Order: sequence, then structure tokens, then C-alpha cells
Amino acid sequence: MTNVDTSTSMESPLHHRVAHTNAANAGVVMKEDKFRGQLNLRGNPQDAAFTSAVEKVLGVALPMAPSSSVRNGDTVVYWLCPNEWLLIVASGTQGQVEADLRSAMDGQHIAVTDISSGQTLVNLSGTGVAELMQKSTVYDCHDSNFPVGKVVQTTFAKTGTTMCKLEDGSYDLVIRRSFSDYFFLWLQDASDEYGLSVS
Amino acid sequence: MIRINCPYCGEREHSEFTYGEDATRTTPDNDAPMEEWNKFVYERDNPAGEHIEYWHHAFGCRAWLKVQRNTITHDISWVGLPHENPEAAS
Amino acid sequence: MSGFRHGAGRLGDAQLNFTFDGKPMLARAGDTVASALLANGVEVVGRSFKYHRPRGVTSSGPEEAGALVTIGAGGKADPNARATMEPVTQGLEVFSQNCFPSPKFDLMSVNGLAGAILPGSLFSAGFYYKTFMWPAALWYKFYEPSIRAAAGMGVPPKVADPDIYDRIQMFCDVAVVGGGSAGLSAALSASQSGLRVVIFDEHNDLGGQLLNEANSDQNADLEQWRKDTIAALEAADNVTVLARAVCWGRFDGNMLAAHQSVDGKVRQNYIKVQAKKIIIAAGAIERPLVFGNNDKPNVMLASAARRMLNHYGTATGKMLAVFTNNDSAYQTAFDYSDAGIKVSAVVDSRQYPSEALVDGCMSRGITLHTQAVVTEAKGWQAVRSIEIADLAANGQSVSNRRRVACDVLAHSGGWTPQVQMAAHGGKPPIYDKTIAAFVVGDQAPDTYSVGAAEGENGLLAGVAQALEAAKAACAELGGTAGAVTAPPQDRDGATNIVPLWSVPAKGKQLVDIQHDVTAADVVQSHSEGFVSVEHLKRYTTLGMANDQGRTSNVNALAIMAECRGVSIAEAGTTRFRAPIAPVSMGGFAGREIGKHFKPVRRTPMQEWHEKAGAVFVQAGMYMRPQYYPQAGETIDDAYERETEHVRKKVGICDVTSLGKIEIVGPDAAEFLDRVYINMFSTLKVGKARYGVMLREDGIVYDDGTTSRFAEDRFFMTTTTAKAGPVMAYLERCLEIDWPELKVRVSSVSERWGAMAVAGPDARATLTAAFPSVDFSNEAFPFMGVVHAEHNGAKLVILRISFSGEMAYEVYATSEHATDIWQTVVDAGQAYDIVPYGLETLGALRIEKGHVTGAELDGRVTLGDVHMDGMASKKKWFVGKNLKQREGMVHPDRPQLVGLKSVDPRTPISTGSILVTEANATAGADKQGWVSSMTYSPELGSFIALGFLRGGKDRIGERIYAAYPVKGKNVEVEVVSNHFVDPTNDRVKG
Amino acid sequence: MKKYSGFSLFKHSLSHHENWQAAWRSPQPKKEYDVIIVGGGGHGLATAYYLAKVHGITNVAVLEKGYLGGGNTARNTTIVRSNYLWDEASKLYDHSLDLWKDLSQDLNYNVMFSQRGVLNLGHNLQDMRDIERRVNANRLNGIDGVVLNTAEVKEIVPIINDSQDIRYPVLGASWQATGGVARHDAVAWGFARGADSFGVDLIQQCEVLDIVTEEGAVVGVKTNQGFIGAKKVACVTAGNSGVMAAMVGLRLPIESRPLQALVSEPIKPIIDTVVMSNAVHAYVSQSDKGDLVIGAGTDSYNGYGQRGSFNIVEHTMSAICELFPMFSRVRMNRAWGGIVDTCPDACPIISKTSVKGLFFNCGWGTGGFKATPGSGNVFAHTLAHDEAHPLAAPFSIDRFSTGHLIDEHGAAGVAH
Repeated sequence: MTNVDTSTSMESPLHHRVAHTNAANAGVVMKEDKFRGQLNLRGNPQDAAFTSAVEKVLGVALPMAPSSSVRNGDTVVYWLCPNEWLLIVASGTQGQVEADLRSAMDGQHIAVTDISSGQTLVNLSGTGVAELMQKSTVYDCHDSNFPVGKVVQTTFAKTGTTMCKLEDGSYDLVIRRSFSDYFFLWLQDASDEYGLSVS
Repeated sequence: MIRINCPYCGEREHSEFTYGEDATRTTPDNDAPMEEWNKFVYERDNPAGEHIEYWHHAFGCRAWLKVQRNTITHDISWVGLPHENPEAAS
Repeated sequence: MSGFRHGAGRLGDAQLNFTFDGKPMLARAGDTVASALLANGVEVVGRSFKYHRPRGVTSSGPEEAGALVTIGAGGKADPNARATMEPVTQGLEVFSQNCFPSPKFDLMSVNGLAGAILPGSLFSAGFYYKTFMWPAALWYKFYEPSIRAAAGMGVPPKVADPDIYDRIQMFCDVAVVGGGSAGLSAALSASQSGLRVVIFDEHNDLGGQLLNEANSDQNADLEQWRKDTIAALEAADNVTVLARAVCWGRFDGNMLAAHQSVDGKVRQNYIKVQAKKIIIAAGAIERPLVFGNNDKPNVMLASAARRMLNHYGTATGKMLAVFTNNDSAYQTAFDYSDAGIKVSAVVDSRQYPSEALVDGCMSRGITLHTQAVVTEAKGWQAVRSIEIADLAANGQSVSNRRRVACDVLAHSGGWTPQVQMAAHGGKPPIYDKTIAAFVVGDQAPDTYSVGAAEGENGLLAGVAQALEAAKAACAELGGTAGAVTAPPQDRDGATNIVPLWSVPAKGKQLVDIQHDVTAADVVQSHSEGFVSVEHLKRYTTLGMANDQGRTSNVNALAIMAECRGVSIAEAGTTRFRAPIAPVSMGGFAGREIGKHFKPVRRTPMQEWHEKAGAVFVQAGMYMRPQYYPQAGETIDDAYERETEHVRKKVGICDVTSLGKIEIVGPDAAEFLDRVYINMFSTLKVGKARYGVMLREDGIVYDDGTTSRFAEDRFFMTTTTAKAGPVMAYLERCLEIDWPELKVRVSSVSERWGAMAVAGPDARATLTAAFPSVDFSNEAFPFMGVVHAEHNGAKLVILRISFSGEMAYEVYATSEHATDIWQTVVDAGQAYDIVPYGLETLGALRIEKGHVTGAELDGRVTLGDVHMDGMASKKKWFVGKNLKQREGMVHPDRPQLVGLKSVDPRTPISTGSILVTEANATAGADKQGWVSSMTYSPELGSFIALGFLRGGKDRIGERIYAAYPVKGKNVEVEVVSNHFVDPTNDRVKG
Repeated sequence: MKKYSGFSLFKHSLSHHENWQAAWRSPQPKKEYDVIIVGGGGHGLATAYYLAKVHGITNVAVLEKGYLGGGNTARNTTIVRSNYLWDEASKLYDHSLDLWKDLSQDLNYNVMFSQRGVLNLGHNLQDMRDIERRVNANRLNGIDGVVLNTAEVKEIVPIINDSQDIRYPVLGASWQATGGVARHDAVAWGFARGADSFGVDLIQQCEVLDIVTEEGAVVGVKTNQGFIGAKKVACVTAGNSGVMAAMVGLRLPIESRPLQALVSEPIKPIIDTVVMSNAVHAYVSQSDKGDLVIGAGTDSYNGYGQRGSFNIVEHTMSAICELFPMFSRVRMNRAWGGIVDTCPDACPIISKTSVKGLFFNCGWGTGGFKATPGSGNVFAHTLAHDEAHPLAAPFSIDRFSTGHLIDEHGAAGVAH
């Protein structure tokens, strides 16, 4: 896991919900991966100067295939659009990464925006997740349509999400901060029959 | 439900999108006479049949798309980017 | 009573108890309410819609139009349930409907008597429209209330439904609608391709017509085939079997919708299936024959009588008679006879039934009447005998009427393929003479209609069609359908039907037995000119009952076609619309009710406000603090205190819900110059500027403050309501209108928690909170922008004011926002800082004459709110062209004004209408309205903002704020909308 | 025309109802008419009726491509009210409401107009402010209306969910007691029968293929039954106005979209007034037959398919179950979509056009049914006098170029 900043001055979007009493052998397990650094990157994928500069800073090449992602330790890059990516980095390092990207791409028409505190990363796993997804999203989450590593931006109940399927079959969901409480309340109800555990 | 094949994200349910407007209108010059601006802002072909229109993939990649849809059958015959055009646009 | 238990059928042995109108009864596991009621000898289960005639079980499926009951009580009462579709569960409470005091003796049946006494009923087609008009007053007082009381069927629950419903989205390659022999075969075959398959059936037991077959030794192999096929499907992990799921509609993009009944925490699942290919094997439904009193209890479809006996082990009577115009009904007579139940007659309207059938009757000693019809069913409440007669060769008259004893009459008018689902695909069905019914014919894209649903009633032939469809569907999806074993026996599908649309004899011949529409009504609507099928439907309400006309439509169309002297094909059908069967509203709602109806968005400081005892109010999707009451304070006390305190000292307010957008790129300034009416390219780095946007039609769209962080980097704020729309609008402009501009926009609304700190002590408070920042007027002037860090938080501080006081907006990274808020609050203790809510925010901005959503309601022009001067003459901007239209700049337009109570303690209600005369009444000249009001502690008076015709030039005038709703009428003075500090000194101080 | 009455009904019952005369003739089209009305829906038939009755112009044909009253007249939630915000709109709708009051007697056809009152719910402070302003304005226009609080709403609709801690609590409502509902089909049939009795030709299955003009003036229409001449042609073709306009090269400020509605199974009386909520998009009343009649919103995109996006219905169902939690077990029995023509300012167009002799009555959006008699009445005047009826004048098509718009969003909302 990432080196979470435990400074009491910080509050994750779901901090007030972790006290939730956990169901025994829950069918749905929710983990909030708090305070991950998240950057929105815009640039021209045809521009080698841009792509190589990013690769230098991140240590991984930008994923170019639609809906793909790359991972390197704590650094994850989601493809969002041909000229837009979401960078998820170790907690607390986003400032440095942003600065490095700016200096590496000085003068180029790019945009790097730190959106770390604006959204949170939530992992959903468990035997009930497949059914939970059928109730919560209009996207077909079957492996044949949603393989490991794919990145999907879609709706989740009445909010939006960017989600990625992991090797273990669990889902990482990016949830907007102001909607995260609603997201939790929905999860609580929709996973009622499977039991929900939160950590 | 209408499903729109987003050139970036693939085929998605239309609840991920928001409708923009008629994509066949051409914006008048900034200094065009008011009459022209009036026609532009208010008048519509509003066809019963093939309609070329903008959609915003608001809950997806947030791209604005140009879509050719039949307003009677809701069949979508073409999806592209704002500055592309369907060959058989009618 | 006539029905009774007879044999086991396919039911389990488990005994269940249930009650009917409180009377205890026994059932077996697997019974439906209908089969159990019949087994208990119940004949009359309810009353009909219009005439309140007795009604009993008429079918064994979704087409049931007679046995509508209410299941359960209290919040779980389920009115209009079809007894044939409801499984009996232990302790189930069943109630009859539309009758008082009991189904056997119903007071409202006088409606029926009136019909019985007069040759033709008073309640004939369209009778509503022809009477009840004189005297007019009586319509409301008497006629309509009586009609309402008599109408309706079940009694709806009066208390909330305690059950849960789920909405489920599924996806599959091949969807199969119908779990009969054809559907089962298609699904199994398709599943062997490895593709994803979903199969629906609305019954608890899959098998369709196979369940009508006797569960006997000679059918053992057929029954085994059914069981094996179902087992194979349930075992396959790429197949989803949805039993008790009525697939009720097909929508654009091959979406199928279904409601599935489930047991457990959830009552029903509303399932949407996105399919690539759709195989419709929905089967066919038997049609009733149209003859006298054909609605009488114990008149029942032949296939239903058969299923009751063979599947449910329930004999529907002790003496059966059969009336048919085709072959299929004979098997019912044979099965009953073979089961040792007397069959008193088979009445066949055809002259020459096939030899096999004739022999079948003879060998069983069943009297066969050919070229004969049933003219009338007899019996006080249920069938006790029938009157039959010979049918003339031309079919136009009858003779030689005679009585035949029986206590159940099984009839068959042929079979109607279930084409609705296929028809939803857009193609109108076509009439097939050989089976005297409509079939799909021209298939919709990606759709295969097979088996009885396409008019093929033969068992093996239907299965063959199904397998063909599965093969084709899989092939188109790049898969290979597997080979499945065909059923070990065949059933001939040829019905050799000779249509008999109605029996040529007088008497109440029902076409739609649920809405009491008679053959005479159809004839009458023809003579009155209601000849189009849609007119017929609407004029007689035929086919509008909850059986969706499944049993009535074809008969009615045929009768109408006869009247018009056109072919049935020419008469056509009404349009098929979803749902094909009634489905609960709760299913659609799913869980998206209560707190899930619409999300509540929270700001980082939400908990802080909750702890501080704030009262919250809806603001878009947010719940924002309205005010922070102290002990014993009313809302007025609270906001007046908060307002006064901000003016005198300092207050803090959560403004996180504002939209925030980062605009980056070499052309960012040019971009802003186009979307704002005023100039932003001239804005200096480190400065903020108020901006206004127009719509293309020149109406004010949104306003906010935009700061310049760097030459190519701006930070825009929008109103709460427009945060989303403005973001989408900016993206639209860049991608569609001005792709040449090098600009990128990103929403950072969620990134920043925002707080306004306002009041004379704001500077001192913030200086104490953030010592690293120089808040001096020189270093940080009005409209200045400063970046800072504090305890790990990134800060952006703007010196802008919405209150008219010296004020700052502090933006802090969201995860630190509460900490920063607390830091400011702690630092502010020295100045008794108070948190303030929307009421105070409103009071302050009204005193200052600033506009918000209450004024900018999507109807005002720049001139209306005195902002025309802001619009740059040097450049073009969105809305510039049309804002000049004569009607948009007309001097008589209502313009923003301030209003002051002449008596300072008299409130000016929002929503008052501005008039010039005191005590305005109807017809008064309305000159404007009051958009927002407050008490101004500073002015010691109630004040308001409003729009007044030509208001700009009417300062000083005394007019009235009329509020007729409460009979109020307040004299007000028209003043400038800048009540407080019009010269703006405080914000600059 | 044989008069309808309880007695006639009784008399006919003695003869098995076999001797009723047709409600209207089925004539062959003449060569030429004084006025041709395109569209045999409620508005078109009402226009024909008032042309004949009020203005004595009876050489009139109504051309209907399908069957009479088969368009939006047959597909709406039948709500009648007049509590609109702006004078122009409220006066027009109130004129209509006045005509509704004696319509059954006037037509000798029971349109079952039932003034059971209309509630427009408010769910937040701004709703309530808008409601108060609207009702105040109504009162000063002589239109009845009161503003109710939650308890008063509960008195009128005892089954409504008055809990204050739901997402959209009922804070209050406007109440127009004179509003109500009517039997929508009967309105078309009544006007048709009435117009026919004055000699107006009602021609069904007659589709207009083109509007023929000479030197900028209308001379007639080309139909699937041949050319039919007329110096005045009035298009009252909701859901098709854009298509009609295109025939003479006009473009209208109109977009056509599906509006959906649905009915439940018939149930015993449980709600005897009309409840509308723009905020949550739900409109419900109970018909005399016992059906709950529920209105949903319009699609966000253009469509002519007479079927809409089902998400809209799902949302409305959530709203209905939120307001009336006991309805969740009640079943939806039938659902349909009508095509509504909507103007940018949510107000209709009743107007001459730049083509001499060509008139349009369209753009009623989601609220046209309630206007049926009034619309026909002022449009007939406009046709007869070649100049707008005073109540119709503000709804001229010119308002878009002059900028004198009448924005009824909010008051109209997607209100039915």
C-alpha cells in the first residue's frame, strides 16, 4: 500500500464512514485507498517530446490504447481520452510529480492539474460484487467485455466513476469527493443481501 | 435504449450522454445581421428522419460527438467527432 | 361447486394453507391461486368491471381476464393479481374483488340486471358520452361520484409498500423469450456455442404447452426431456434462467425489459437485458369463442381446463362439455374422459372434423355434435348446462336449440400467436388465413420469432424452427450453436380451424370479458362511425383491461371487419405497446427512492456544520447551511444576528458548492473574452475580475469571478446551479465552435473547499490565521489573488466580496479544508467570528444589491439588471448580437430596483406583485414583482429586490407590493438596488 | 344531428342499440373549400367547430391523415388548468377554461370535464417563492388560486407522503380548484360531431403531401386523395409542424420530442384530484375508470417515434413512489408516447405566416390539451378575420425576431 499521510489535519472523503460496523464474511468488501496523489494530464499523444518527457518523469510510458492502463508500483496511469490521462501516484508525491512534469514539458501546450483532494480511490471486492455491479452501473462488467486492466468511465448509481478491473477481479473506482457519501449510502443498501465490510 | 458508439469509449448506453443540439447549423459571422442570428438561434429543420446532432459523453470521456440518428427509428447510422461528417449525410 | 382434486399432476405432496375471503382452504406446493381455488370448488372469484357479473377462472396463464384477486393485506395488498399467475404460499391471504358484500351476492350487480331486463344494456358502447349531462350540476354532485365508486377493480393499499425492489442491468448475446419446448431448445443449443444466453419464462415451471400434457406413463419420456433440458440450462454457467420473469417489452437497441418475482429480501427484480440477438418463443394463447353468457364462471379455455387437470391435478368440473371450431380442444375432452370424468358433449362448429377425432369421441362414448354451436351458457352463477343448436350452412342462423348438461364448458376459438414482443421491434404483424390469426411475418432486425409464437403449433416443427434460429443467431455472432436432442414425441400442430367469430344468436356475447365489451358494442361502434381499430378500442375500451386484449382483440377485429365488409388483414390491429402485461411501479423505481432518489452532495465542512447545529437547505444537489440558530432563536433572529455581526465584525460561510474551472493555454485569455461580456485579456496576473456570460439569445446565463494565476492560466468560478452546465458549455465551445483555440479546461470544483470570510475584522482574522500571508491593503488589494500553503494545505485566497464588506474567499485543498476552516474560526475567536448561512448570505447581498439565481432566472437581459455598461464595445462575445433586439432593450421591460418598506417593520413578501394602486384586485395593472427580500439590520428596515416596469427611471416613486394570496398589500418606496455602501468604500478599505 | 340524452339511450337500448346514427359523416372531399384545416386532432376539430358556430364559416374541411383525435389528443394526461405565470399565457388558458365549463352542454356530448382541482407541489424554498409569485399574479388576473402548506396539501391528498426528511419534501403547493381533467378522446369526438353537424367535412385517411402556393399565396393542398383547393390553410399538426412548414420552405422555432405517459390498472378511488410536481417530474390523477393517469417528462432529444426513452419513465416511477409509497405495488398497465412540438419559450405559436393564407397553430409543447377549446376558439377568430384574436396576438411567430418572448419555463415546465 501507499505511505498514507496520517496527519490529523487531513480528511479523506469517506473518513466519516469507516466506523461502519462490518458484516461477518461479507460478500462485498470496500477499501478506501486514502490520499492517493491524482493528477489530470492533457497533452498531444502524437508529440514525441511530450510522451517521452512524461515517461521520463513517471517511469512508465503513457498508455495509448483506448481504455487501457499501466501500472508501476504506486504509479498508475489511466487512459481517459486520446489526449487525457489520469495519473495516480503515491500519497504526498503529487506536488513533486506535478512540478517535474511542468519543468520537463516547459513551453509545451499541456495541462497538468492536481485533483488529488477532489476524488478518492475505492476498491470493491468480494463474491457479491458482480451482482452489485449489475445493480449499480449500465456498463457490462463481464470479463469478456471488461478484462483486467481496462479503464471504464461510466455511471455508478446516480454518480459517475472511472473504474479499472484488477488481477484479483476486484474493482478500483475513482469517486468524486462530494458524491462519495452518497456512493457509500448506495453501496450500503445495494450490498445489503451480501453483507458489507469497510476498511 | 439508444446506444451510441463513442469513437473513444466504444458502445455505451445513452444515459451516459447528454444531448447537445442540431449539428447542421452554421454559426453566422460575428458581425452578421441580426436576422441571420435570429434564424441561427431559433429556426430548426427538425426533420422526421435522419438528423445530425451533437451529443456530449458527459459520464464517459467527456468528448463532444457528432451523431447521425433517425428521429423516427432512433437508429444511429454514424458517429464521429465534431469536425467530421458522415459520407451519406442526408 | 364443481372443481375438485383429481390425481397428482406435477405438483408436490406438501400441503399449504391459504384463505379466500377469510375462508381457510388447502393447496399443494406448486398450485397457483387459480388451480387451488378450483380444487376447493370455488367458482365465483369476483365480479366484472361494468356489469358486475360473476367471474371465475377462465385460463391458466397471463391472459386471465376473469379471476382477478387481491393478494395479501395492508401495505402488502396486491390488487388485480391474476390468480393464474400467483403461486400459493403458506398462509397466503386471497380476497375477491369488485363485489360487495360477497362475490356470490353483489349489490352492484343491478348494473347487470338493467342489462338483463332491457334487450340492450344502458351501459352500451360510449354511453358515458351520451348522458349524465343534464342538469350540469348533477355531473359533479352525483353522476361522476357514482361512476367512480362503481369503476375500478381492486382496492389499492393505503399504506406504504414495505418491500424492496431492484433494478438490474444484464447483458447477453442471445436472449430467449419463452421457456416452452421451442425456447428451451433454442437456449440450450445457443448456450453450447459458449455465448451468453438469457432465457425468460413468466411461469414458475418451464415447459409451456408441455405442461398441458398428461403426466402419464406414455408421456414419461417427453416429461423427462423437459426436465433434462431445463437441468442442462441451469447447469450451464453461461446461461441465466429467469423463471417467474415476465418479459414485457422490447426497446431500442435490442433492450428487453422484464419483471421477475423473487422470494427473499427483494420482492421483485426489474431486469433490463441488453441482447445482441433475440429469439421470441413466447407461444400462443387460446382464443375464446363468442356466444351467449360466455363469461359465466366455469366457461374456460380448453387448454386451461386441460392444464388444470394434467399439471395441477385439478378437475375443473364433474361433467365437461367442449365447444370448438378447431382440432386442439378435442384433446381436453379425451384427457378428461380418460381420467374418468364424464364428458357430456363435444360441440364442433365445423361440418367434418377429421376421422381420428370422430373415432376418438366414439371410442370414448363422447357425443359429438358437428355443424353445431353453443348458443348460451346456462346457470344462475356458474355453468350448469348449455344450450346448443345446429348452425346453418351459411353460418348466419341457428336452429334446433337443445339443452346439454355440464358444469364446465371448455372452449377453443383457435390460437393467437404472441406477437407483441416481436411487434415492438416496429413491424406490424400480418394476418395468416390458415390459422386465422396474426403472425409476425417480416422479422425485426436481430429478431427470430419461432414456434407457436410464429403460428407453428407442431411440437417438433416448432423446435426445429427454434434450432434454426439459434444456429443463425450464433453464426452471426461468430459462434456455433450445438446440437440438442429433439423431444421424443411429436404433437401435430394443424388445428384445421374454420373461423367462427361469433355465434349468430341473441344474448350477451362477451368479447372482452374483463371490460364487459359485447359483440353488440362492436357492432354499435361501427354503426356510429367508430370503425378504425383505434377508435373501436377507445370507444368501447376493448382490449384496454389488464389482459391487454390478448383474448379479445382478434375476435373484435374480425367482427368489425365483418361489419365493414373488409378483410381482417385490412382492418388491421392496434399498435402493440409495452408492457404486454401489467408490471409493478415499484420495480421501475427500484432502490432509487428515499435518499437514493437524488444524491446529496457534501462539502468537506459538512460535518462541522452538522456539529455546529446548522439548519440545512437544498441548494442544487447540496444541502447547505441556511442558518446556525443559537438557543431559542427563530430563523429571523438567527439571520439578523449573523448579518449584523458580519457588518460589525466578521463571519465565515461555506461556499464550496460554487463551480470551479481551470482554464489553461496560450489562448485562454482570448477564450474568456469570447464567453464573457467583459474583457479578460486585460486582466493582470494575480488579479480577479467579475464576469458575466450570456446565452446565444442574449439572456444572462451565468456570472462569477475569474482570476488570472499566470499569463496562460485562469481560475473561473461559476454559480452553484450552473457549475456542471458551464463546464460542458466551455468544452463544447472549444471542441465545436473554436477548435483553433489552444485552451484546455478542467473542472476543479471537487478539489477546493471554499469559504468566504467577511466583515471589518476579516483582515485581522486571516492575518492571525495565516501569518505567512501579508494581508495589508498594499500587498493584497481589493480583487487581489494570493497563493499560499498552510499545514500541508494549498491555499488560494481571493480578495473579493459578495457581501459588500471587506471580504476574502479562501480556497483550500479539500482534504485540508476542514482544518483550514477551523484554523480561521480559531483565529477569529478574538473577533467573535460567527459562521453564517444562506439566509445571511442573502441578506448581505440584497443590502448590497447583488443578484443571484432569484434574479438571474434565465429570463433577464443585461439591461434588466443594469449591467449593460459592463458589456465590452471593443470585442465580440456570445450573445452580443441578439441582446440588441428591440424586445430585449425595450424601456418598458421590468428592471431591477430596490424596494424599501414605507413602514420599516412591515416585511415585503417575496413573490409579491408590484402595482401602483393600493388594495389591487383582479384586473390590476401588474408592473413587476419582488424577487427577494430581507430585513436589513443596518437600515433597520425590511428591504427587497424586485423587477419593475421601466424601474430605472422610477427611483423615489411609492408603489405597492400586492400579495393577494394572504390579502397583504405593502406600500414600498422604489430605491436604488445598492442599499448599503453604494460607493463601495468598505470592500476597498 | 340526433340529440343525445338519457332518454335516447334508453330508447336505443330497446332496439339493441342497432339504430344509432353515425357520429359524423364520411364525405368525399370537395374540389374547394373556404378553409382547409390540416390535422383532425382536438385543436383542429375545435377550430373547425368554432369557425362554423361563431363565425358562420361552414365550407370547411378537416384533413386527417390517420383517424380523428388519434394524435396527442389520444396521448396525454388530460390535465386542465390556467394558473400560468405571465398574463399572456394565463389569459389564453383561462379563456380555454371558461369554455371547458359548459363544453359538454354546448357540444351535447359529455366530455366528462371534471373540476377536481390541480395541485402544483413545491419542494424547496425557491419552488415556494415561484409558486407564491405565480398565484399572486393569477389572482390579479382573476384566476382562482391559493397557496397551501404541507398540512393543507395532506388534507386534500391524504395519501401523499408528507414526511419532511425525504429528498424532496412537500413544502406546499399551489391549488387551482377550478382545474381538473377531461375524457380526452371524447373532446375530439364531441368537437368532430359538433363540426360535422354544421356541415364541416371531416376527411380521415387523408394525408397532406404538399401545400400548394402561387405568388406567395396558398391555393390549396396536394393530398393522397388528390388536390383540394382553399385560399386559407391552417396547420394544426402537433408533432408534425416542422414537416408541414418545410413544405413551403418555412423553418419554425420548434423541436419535436416524445412525451411519455402511462396508466395503471383500474383501482378503486384513492386520489380524487390532480397532483403535479415539476421538480420531481411526476403528474398523477385518477380517471373515472379507476386508472391512475401518470405523466412523465419529455425526452432530451428530438424524436418522432411515439415512444420515448425508458429512463424517463423509470425516473417518474421513482418520483411517484416517493410521493405515494403505496403506489409501488400498483401495476403499470399501458404506456405510450406522444410527439410534442416545443418552442424555446415554452409557449405556443398561433399565427399568420409570411405565406399569404397560411396559418399555424402549434408549439403547445406538453400543455396543449388544456387549451383545446380556447386554442380552437382564438384560432378560428384569427382565420375568420385574417388578424390575430387579441388573446392570440402575443403568440405571433414574430416574437422571436422582436425578442418579445413569453418565457413560461417553470410554470409550464413539462407540465401537462
